[in-house]
Amino acid sequence: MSMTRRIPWMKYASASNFYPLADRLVPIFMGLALVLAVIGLYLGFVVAPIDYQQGNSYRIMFIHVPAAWMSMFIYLLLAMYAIISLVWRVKMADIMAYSLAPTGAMFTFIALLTGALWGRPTWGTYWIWDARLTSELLLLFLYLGYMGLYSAIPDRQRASRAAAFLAIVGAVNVPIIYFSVIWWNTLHQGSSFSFSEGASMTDAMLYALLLMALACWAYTIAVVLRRAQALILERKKVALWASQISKK
Amino acid sequence: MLKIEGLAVEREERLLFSGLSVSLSAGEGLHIVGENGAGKTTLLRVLCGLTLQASGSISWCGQDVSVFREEYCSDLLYLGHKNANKTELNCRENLRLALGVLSVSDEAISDALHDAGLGLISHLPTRFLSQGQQRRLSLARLLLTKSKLWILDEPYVALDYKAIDWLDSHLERHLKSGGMLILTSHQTLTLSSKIRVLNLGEQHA
Amino acid sequence: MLKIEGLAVEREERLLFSGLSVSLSAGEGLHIVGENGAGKTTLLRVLCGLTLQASGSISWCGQDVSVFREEYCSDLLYLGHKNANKTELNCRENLRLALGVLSVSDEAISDALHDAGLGLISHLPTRFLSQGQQRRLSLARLLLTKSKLWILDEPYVALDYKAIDWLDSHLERHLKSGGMLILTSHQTLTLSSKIRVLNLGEQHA
Amino acid sequence: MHKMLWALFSRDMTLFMHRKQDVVTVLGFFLIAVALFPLGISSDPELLRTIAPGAIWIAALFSTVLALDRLFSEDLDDGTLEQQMLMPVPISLMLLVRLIAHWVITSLPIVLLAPIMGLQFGLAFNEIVILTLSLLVGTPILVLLGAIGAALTVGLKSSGGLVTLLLLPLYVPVLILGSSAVSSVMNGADVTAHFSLMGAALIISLVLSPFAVATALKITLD
Amino acid sequence: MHKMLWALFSRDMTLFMHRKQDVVTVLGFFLIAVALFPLGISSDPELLRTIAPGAIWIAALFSTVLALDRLFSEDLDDGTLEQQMLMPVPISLMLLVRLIAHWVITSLPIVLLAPIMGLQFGLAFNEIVILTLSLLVGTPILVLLGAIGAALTVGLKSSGGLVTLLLLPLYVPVLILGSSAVSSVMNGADVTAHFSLMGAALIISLVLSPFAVATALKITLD
Ligand code: HEM
Ligand SMILES: Nc1ncnc2c1ncn2[C@@H]1O[C@H](COP(=O)(O)OP(=O)(O)OP(=O)(O)O)[C@@H](O)[C@H]1O
Ligand SMILES: Nc1ncnc2c1ncn2[C@@H]1O[C@H](COP(=O)(O)OP(=O)(O)OP(=O)(O)O)[C@@H](O)[C@H]1O
Ligand SMILES: [Mg+2]
Ligand SMILES: [Mg+2]
Repeated sequence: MSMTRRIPWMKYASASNFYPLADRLVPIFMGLALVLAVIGLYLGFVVAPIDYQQGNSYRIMFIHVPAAWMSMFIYLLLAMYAIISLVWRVKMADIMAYSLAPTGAMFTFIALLTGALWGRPTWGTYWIWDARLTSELLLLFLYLGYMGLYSAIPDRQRASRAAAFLAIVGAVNVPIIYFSVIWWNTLHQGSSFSFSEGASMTDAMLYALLLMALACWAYTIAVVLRRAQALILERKKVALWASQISKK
Repeated sequence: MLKIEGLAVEREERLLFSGLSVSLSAGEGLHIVGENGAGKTTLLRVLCGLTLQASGSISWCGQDVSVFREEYCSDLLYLGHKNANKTELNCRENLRLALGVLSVSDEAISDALHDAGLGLISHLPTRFLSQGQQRRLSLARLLLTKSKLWILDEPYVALDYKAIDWLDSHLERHLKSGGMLILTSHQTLTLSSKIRVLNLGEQHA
Repeated sequence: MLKIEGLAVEREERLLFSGLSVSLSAGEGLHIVGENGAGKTTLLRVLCGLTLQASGSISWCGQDVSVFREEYCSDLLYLGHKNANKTELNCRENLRLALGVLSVSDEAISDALHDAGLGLISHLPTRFLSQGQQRRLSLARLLLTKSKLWILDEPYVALDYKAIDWLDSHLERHLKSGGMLILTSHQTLTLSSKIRVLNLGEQHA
Repeated sequence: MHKMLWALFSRDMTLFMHRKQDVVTVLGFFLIAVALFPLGISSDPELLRTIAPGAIWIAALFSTVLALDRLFSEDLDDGTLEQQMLMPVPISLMLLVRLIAHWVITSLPIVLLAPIMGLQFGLAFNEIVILTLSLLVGTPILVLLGAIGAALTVGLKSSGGLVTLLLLPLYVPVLILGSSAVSSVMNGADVTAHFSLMGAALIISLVLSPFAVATALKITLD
Repeated sequence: MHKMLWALFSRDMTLFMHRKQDVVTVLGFFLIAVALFPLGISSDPELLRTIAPGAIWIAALFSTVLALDRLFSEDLDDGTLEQQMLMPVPISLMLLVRLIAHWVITSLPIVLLAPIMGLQFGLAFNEIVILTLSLLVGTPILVLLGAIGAALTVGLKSSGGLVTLLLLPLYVPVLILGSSAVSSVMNGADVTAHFSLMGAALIISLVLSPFAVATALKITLD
């Protein structure tokens, strides 16, 4: 009995180590995010030169591109955690996956919104059903579906497994988004940024983009850690109740 | 034949039972008892592979059941709280459906229904049957199956005393012919064969 | 108080029972027995007005129940085969819902749940409860109702021996305080009060 | 009596509110159904404006049918319907309260969202007002009539579709009145006739439907 | 093995056939949904011809969703799903057979009826052929993908809507491909691209979906 009793607590041990660590990390990353974002926005909106084709409207890129990147990265991360939680049943992985989802959904939404706003001046329409845009919209639905399914199933264990499964199945979508501009001949811009060819844009634009991307990362880390802390607390309460009822 | 080792089941952080080890060989029966909510139903479902255990292993004829699922399932008959009857089908159709891929002649089905006391109403959609009649119908499968391991969750519920006798005689026959039986029931068993008792409450404490 | 005269019930041309006359006064109990399919459940539903009789009349305090439906219903508590719990609500919410338009304080509900042995799991959605726990929950209504006539269809099903004792003590109390009780059960009753038995099988023959 | 009715209503609302999902999903269904029209048919703005009233009304109708499917069937399965039939209040009154609660939960959100859908299809302000009003008057009729069908078919396995089949003839006039009210406004015509007809239908169904539903339920529960 | 599969299939067919209503109601729903478009939108023949492919596809999609709602939920409630999961055949195979049976019962009639609907909307012969073919290839995809959603949400009270929410994004590409195939033919364009994409999607979902559904069911039954 005492042997087996230890199992859940060992799993929580990692969570209880995590808690104070997160407490220290959250403010650091939040501050980092702020600083990076301020510098990045300054470079992007003030220093970077005006585009000879698009005028000033291209500056929306400094939000659009990092947000689009984040939307995909976060999904991949979520799917990875989902695999870990489904296969090895590590509870912390499930908590991380669930904490990532809202932020991922937010970045997806931002990418869609800024993309649509950008599309109006450049393509003359807010929306077309091209492969990249459609698959990005699908990504938003996947995030929403993941969260919806998670909260719809009242049993947490089953909820986490079902939602994790959905996340993994949905991961097929990410390569489709990424390679859609290569596989299909679409309206959306191809990759203008690659390390081998060097930059096809000015240094200021490049740095602004990179700084904004880093800022998004720092923000994501801070917010996700905070959310994970809240979830751990909530589940501790459940565990406490469970031990109480077992003693009955 | 059936061997359970170190089985533990959790529900939302709550350990229902742990360290459960039992084995069952041909002709043996096991009666699982325990309070309401002790985890009897959950245990039976775990044994069928419908629910996942937190730890421990179950093997059938020396083979892990989660690996050799099909082999295990062809030896297994499970009857849950629910009767698994389609309310819009009649007794005959339901019984045929319940037998799955097993092919059985029409006469055999008629005989089984008659034996279960449903001969006269075998053409009625089961929605019109009384609770006890529905339970009898799902128990009628026992007369036709070739499975060796029977797992029955509260089979006596809703049965009148005649039906209890009828069921008892079939369970005896199954055990005599080398079958295995695991059942739960809050009533004291009236089976004449001796059956081992597993108390989940004690296990748990 | 409750008076049944010449009651007959038909199902698709088949006469389940006929010429049934019984009356029940304050503090009396009636145990309806009969084989599976004898028509016990049907009789209880007829008494509640959920099913129509072929002939005969039922009156409550001298008034025909089909005419004075609301008055009768406010004195009546019926518990069927089904537990009438919403699986997505927790015990507390279910109990409040089951009490209908009756207003009851939160503490009274907590006490009743505790009494039914559901104190610790009262916040769980009832889909997670075991069969016995679900039955206990629907029986917890008995502790809070003010109805005089209780009609219970197989209340003992799925209960463990502790819960049976608990239910028995409440049924006794109800009878002592002048309540009336009609129930069905295939098990022999363990109530200490004497209760009349109505055998539907004999009635029918 | 007044107090008892309120108790009934709040009881239904708690029950429904506990399934926030129901609201979300009916709304989601409506939104997606509306979104399918531009996708499936065409994204030509002029064409979209023409089909907008019909498309939004058809989507609202489908959502209502979808939600009606669960009006009684769950309660029948878990045994709560029986308990409700034994409440010490007139059954038709109890049902009226339930239907109102059901409308508030499943249709009101659609009515409130319709203006946004109208905007998406490029409708003008006064057209949007008429669209919303027509849904406000029309959807209760759909619910009240639909409940009769739901009561008649509850307990049958394939009730969902059967309800649709039984009801759509009754729904068609409402659909035509509702969507043609909007089209009339588009063409600058008068819509008082549409609304007085719908209003009359609403009042008649408010008065008669609870009794019809009560009778139907008693028959199917027997 | 081959014999066992046939036993499985005929078992499902008996079960479905016993609910002739299901067939009738899905078909009825489809017919009425299609019929609503001229009623709700407009009876102008030119306009009708334009919206025909989209309208018929949207109606087919709704009917599929409606039918999917009952694919597993009833079996879960009455306990037969558990029994099916314990059959001595690979679960994914069992599910594949079930899904095929489900398609034959609920979608094939729609495919067979589509030509008549096309005629009603005034489509030409070759347009009708393409419409029917697109439904023939597209509806199995809808069923196969839809089953994953149905399996993930079975047992939840408000599953119907959640399924819609989870799946419609997946359905949108199929809808667009299907209806635009017909529109392309109307404009005299080539449709091989549409069909090769749909064919690829069909093959992929035929291969992968049974495994996904099996996993999802195991999780939700747990
Ligand atoms: C709603 C509409 C839009 C969506 C959903 C969208 C989506 C995306 C996504 C997912 C990415 C990241 C993919 C990658 O890194 O390869 C991306 C990158 C990008 N998008 Fe968009 N986009 C939209 C509209 C636009 C518009 C209108 C423009 C400008 C004409 C645009 C220009 C770009 C550029 C330049 C990149 C960076 C590509 C790179 O350097 O790798 N996007 N967009
Ligand atoms: N998600 C959950 N969270 C907490 N507890 C749960 C959850 N799911 C199930 N349980 C608990 O697990 C137990 C399941 O018991 P089970 O149905 O196996 O009982 P049983 O022994 O068959 O009881 P009965 O005699 O009443 O049939 C119950 O006590 C229930 O409260
Ligand atoms: N439509 C019908 N046609 C013929 N017989 C019917 C019909 N509906 C019900 N019956 C019969 O009526 C009887 C109903 O019995 P009821 O459910 O009242 O039995 P019961 O005494 O409660 O039995 P149990 O002990 O099994 O609960 C059954 O024998 C059933 O076969
Ligand atoms: Mg049990
Ligand atoms: Mg009975």
